[in-house]
Amino acid sequence: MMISVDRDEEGRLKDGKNVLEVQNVTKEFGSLVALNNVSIWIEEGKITGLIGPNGAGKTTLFNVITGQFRADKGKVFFRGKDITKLKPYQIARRGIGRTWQVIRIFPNMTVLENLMTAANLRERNAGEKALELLELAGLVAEKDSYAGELSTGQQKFLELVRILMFDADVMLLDEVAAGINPTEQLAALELIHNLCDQKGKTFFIVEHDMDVIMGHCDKVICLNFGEKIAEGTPKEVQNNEKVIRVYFGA
Amino acid sequence: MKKVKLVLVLGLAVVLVAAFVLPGCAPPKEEVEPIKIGCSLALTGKYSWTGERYKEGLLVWQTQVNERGYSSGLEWCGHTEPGLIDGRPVEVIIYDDKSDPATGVKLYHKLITEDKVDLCFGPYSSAIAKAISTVVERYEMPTASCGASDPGIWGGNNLQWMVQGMQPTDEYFPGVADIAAKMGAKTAAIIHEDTAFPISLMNSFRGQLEAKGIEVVLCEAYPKGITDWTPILTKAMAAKPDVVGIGGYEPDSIGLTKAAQALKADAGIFVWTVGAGAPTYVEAVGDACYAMCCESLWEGILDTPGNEEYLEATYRIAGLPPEKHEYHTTFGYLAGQLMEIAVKEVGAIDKEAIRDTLFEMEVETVYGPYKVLPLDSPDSGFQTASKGLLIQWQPKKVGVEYPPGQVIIGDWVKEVIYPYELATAEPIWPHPGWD
Amino acid sequence: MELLIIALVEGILLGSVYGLGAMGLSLIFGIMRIINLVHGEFLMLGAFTCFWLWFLLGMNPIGATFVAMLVIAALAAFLYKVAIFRVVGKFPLLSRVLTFGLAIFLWNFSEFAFGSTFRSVNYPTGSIGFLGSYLSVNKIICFVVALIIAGVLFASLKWTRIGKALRAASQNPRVALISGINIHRIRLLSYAMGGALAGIAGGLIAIQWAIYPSIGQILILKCFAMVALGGLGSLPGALLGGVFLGIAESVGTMYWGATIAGVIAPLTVIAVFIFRPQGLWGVVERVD
Amino acid sequence: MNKSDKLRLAEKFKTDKRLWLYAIAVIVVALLIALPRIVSPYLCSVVFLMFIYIAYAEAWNIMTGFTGYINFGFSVFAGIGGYASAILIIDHGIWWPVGWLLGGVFASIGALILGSFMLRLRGSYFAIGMLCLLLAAPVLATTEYLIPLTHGGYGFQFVQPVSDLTMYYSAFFISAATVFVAYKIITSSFGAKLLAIREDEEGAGSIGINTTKEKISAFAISGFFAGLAASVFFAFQNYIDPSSAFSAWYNSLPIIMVLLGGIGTLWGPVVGAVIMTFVEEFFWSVLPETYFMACGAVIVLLVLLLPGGIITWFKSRGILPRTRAI
Repeated sequence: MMISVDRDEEGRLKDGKNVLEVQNVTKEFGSLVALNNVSIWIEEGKITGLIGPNGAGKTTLFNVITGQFRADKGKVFFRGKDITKLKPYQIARRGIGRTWQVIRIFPNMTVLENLMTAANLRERNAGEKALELLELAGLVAEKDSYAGELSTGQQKFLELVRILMFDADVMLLDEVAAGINPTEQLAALELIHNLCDQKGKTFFIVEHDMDVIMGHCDKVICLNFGEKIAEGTPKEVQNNEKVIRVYFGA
Repeated sequence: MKKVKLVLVLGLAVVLVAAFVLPGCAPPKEEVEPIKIGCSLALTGKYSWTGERYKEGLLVWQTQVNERGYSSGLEWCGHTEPGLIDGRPVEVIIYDDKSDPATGVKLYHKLITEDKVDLCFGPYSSAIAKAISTVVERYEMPTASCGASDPGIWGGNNLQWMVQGMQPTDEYFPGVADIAAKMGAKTAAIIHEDTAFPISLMNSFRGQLEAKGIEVVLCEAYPKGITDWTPILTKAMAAKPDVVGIGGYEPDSIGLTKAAQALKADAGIFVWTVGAGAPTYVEAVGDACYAMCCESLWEGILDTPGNEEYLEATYRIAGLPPEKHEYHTTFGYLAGQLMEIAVKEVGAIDKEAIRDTLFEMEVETVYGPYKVLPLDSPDSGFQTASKGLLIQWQPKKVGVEYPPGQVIIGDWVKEVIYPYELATAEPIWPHPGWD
Repeated sequence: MELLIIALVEGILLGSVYGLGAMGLSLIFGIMRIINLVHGEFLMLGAFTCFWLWFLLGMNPIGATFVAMLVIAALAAFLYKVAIFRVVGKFPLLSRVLTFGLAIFLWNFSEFAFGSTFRSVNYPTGSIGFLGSYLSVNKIICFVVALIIAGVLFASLKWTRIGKALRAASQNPRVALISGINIHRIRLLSYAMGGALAGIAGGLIAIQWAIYPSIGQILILKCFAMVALGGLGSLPGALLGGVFLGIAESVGTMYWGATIAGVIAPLTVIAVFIFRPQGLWGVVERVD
Repeated sequence: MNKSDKLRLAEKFKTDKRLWLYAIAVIVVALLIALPRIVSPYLCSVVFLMFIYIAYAEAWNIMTGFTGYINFGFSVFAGIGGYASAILIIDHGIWWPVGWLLGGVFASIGALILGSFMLRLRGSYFAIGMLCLLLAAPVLATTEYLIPLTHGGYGFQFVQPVSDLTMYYSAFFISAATVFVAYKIITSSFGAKLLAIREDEEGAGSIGINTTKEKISAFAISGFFAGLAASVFFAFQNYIDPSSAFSAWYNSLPIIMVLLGGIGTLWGPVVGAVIMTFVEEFFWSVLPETYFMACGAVIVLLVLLLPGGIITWFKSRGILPRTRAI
């Protein structure tokens, strides 16, 4: 499945058809090497999972991709264009949205206002679009509540649909299923699948819950101490020796 | 919904019409009501110390007039029954403008339109007087301004309603240039605060010095709110001036004197403005006040009509002992007296006539002579008669009987050294050193 | 050249007293993360306490300065207990406006109680010759007092238990809380200590310059400049910032004039903030 | 209008509380327009200052309330506006409405320039930096380079060719315009973006908000209205010098008002300005010697008892709707 005609020897799509490519990125904080020569590629319309123990550099990788941190070495390409040196808002406007490990909605604003923050200024019917998205997230009834008053799950949904507000194509989700109840978890995953299948959105998710990763991702990448140790289908990764060693200490 | 809007618009119309039709009902006037004279003073904020003195003077004047019908030295004005004229007492309405020009403007609106004062006194400090001059002009209110010395307020503005009672800044350092030239001084240094009054003061001082052939080797401004004066004085003293002129306010004179003492600054004469004439100055710097000169606009020892009586009255009414007297108090008293003379001359509260009198009269008050430029002059209202004095703190001489108006703080006596005909002592030149 | 050396020495003498006041502000900021706008009034009240003790009781001004320290420390502790603690750690504007209101109150209370007259402690001690000019012995005494106080403060912060707790709280309030330090006591203590430093600096100011109720408004802005130069929350930084400001004012006045010297401080602060936000000597830490 | 119409109207008023609000608003506006004919010029000048305060407070709120950047240097922009308009109108003979407008424009440009480097600072750094700017401004105005323009510390006395009535209506119009613009901002996605910056600047960047651009725009808008209101204010004062242009008191006043009314709300600054105007008037006439002190005490009590401001308190009690616009 991985090998086909228009792929190079490492298995990545040729001719810049990968929607997102990270090439040989290194990021250091003083003496700590958070990312060491990491290269990954994300295919359009797929769900890619990112796993690894705590401190493996998952969030740092997200931060490098979305411009919060600037890579010390290496480059990030989005649809074949170099976005390494862009500012976070420029990257977001190109179509990469993200959520955070700690929910970062705006608690003292209403749900609707939260969505409006992400609206394009020139967009005429931003309000209608926001309502549509709220419907998608099942939050229409809460549109005038302060976001800080929502349940954790609702806040996660809000954060997710907020990215859709500016039509992001690639969504980087940091622990989307953490801290919410199983029902909400299912709903969230269903939403992700729907977006993926129907609207062709690309997802890149950090997740600790192996069931989520194994059951829903098309491809999984495993990081450890800032290095990529495995990559492939969930099954391949699951059976990878290095991954097993990292996770089970064997 | 359209009808709702219609109703609202109609409502608006009704309210508007009602508002315009309803006349501002004025209460019926009582027959014997006091003559109201209004002013705003800096009772809080940065000029509050002087504002308080001005207020004292006004209150002393008011009390005297209400008690016996005339104030010290103005018996010749007649009307010796209590009250200003027609047995009507004076009520001075004083508001606090927080040393803020905008508040001053607001308050003069209030005084004129709401309290319906008959006449006005000027505020303290040139900045606020500049701001309110437009208001009194617009409402055509005769105003005696005795707290603003900046000539710029009158110069070229052809004011029609406000007169200057006190000396303009040109009169602030009288005779320094003259004395210095006599003593053979060659150079002078000027340090001043960068605000309206010190700037205009120092400009005229500079002119006086240059006219006498004394070279100004350094003229330096310092911003408001400076705390340490040693550097600026070190710089000034490095130019080795014979005359050191310093323009600023009260705290500056203390700080600069202390700095001069610390540096053992050596010059022929030190001249200060505003602060150094005050009793508190001597208390704060002690013996360092020796031979320090300061401008003075009025002294208790002057031979003006009613001066002695005025000193007694201030002691009785405001509790200010004669030996601690301060000319800022006399500002207020002067304002009162000018109005008193004008009103009694006219014999009625006729604003235009009072204004004409204020601009035309040529009189002697407790404060000294008074005359302003006439209405048709471009600088109308500008004071021309009143002259300034120069004082110097000198050691108290043993066995000398000082007149009651002489200010004596501890071992230090405030002596007038200029003009020569009024001098009570010879100037000390050069500065005797700091030991 | 001689003029430059004189200016430098004058600047250091001046800056030490400035720095003492700024250290209090920095201490309070470091531990409570509030901008203590009432600090200027602490300085002013310290100055007046010193003045009244000298004027009414004939006390030695240097001794009176230490009494002023205690008085202002007590006042600060009182204010903390009554009001300040309620806004610590809240939206920063609240503490700003609260301390601003307190400052207006104290300032106008002093104006009401003492009158707006300018005063000064008359404590002449002569001058000593220095490079053809003179230095005031008074200033040298004040400098020595400031150094002793700063020394005692630094030593106690370094070696005593409570000092260590203070430093810990300053570096990271949350961690300090976890490690069992009573953060409220620490805050109370730091606020009182800030007041004490302001009180003593105020006393030294009363000896050197003229004082009046609104002087606090001028002094606090200078304190800001110093604290900013030294890095927010850093005590040695505040002292050095004070010395830097003193030198800048004194050298600037001699070479470019007092007006230019007046803008050196604020513009330096802005430049420092933009290019070196941790201050010139500051401890590297994020402050939000 | 027939009977049933009236009935419906009555019902409408009963059910729709907002209609009452509109009715009250209309009456208040009508009263304010008619005021110069009803009351003494003094009261008018108080109300005039109230309009200026409203504009100041709302302008400050646009900057600080919406974006969370605490602007302690508000007077800098007011001063620039005041100076620019006075110099243009008096020294260069520009027609006064244009002069006032240019006062606003200059203040706005000043805000743009200062903002573009000051807004790199965050939190307390920004606050102290702005305070230092305020400290530097009056001194800069008296340096020899600027004296030909500003007339230096000597001050600048002028009479603008404007009647009190014109000034009153201009101030009314300006305050109304400021509130209207604030309303437009807060109900637009631009406003939402500003609030997002206040809530979480980094998070705002990650959803495509160009935070630098948005906050500098807010700064410039705030500066424009500050300068515009200041132009009229200094026309009223007839005099400008560095210490009154960059006054510390008029710098603090908007802050107190906004905090009193409710920071980050639309009507908070208006409510705060109205209340402060009359509190000031009241204390001033009742306690002439100590009213400044009383003002200080009131501020302290407000922070301790009503930390969110009046509007926020009403909102939390459910008396006012929670939507941003009210």
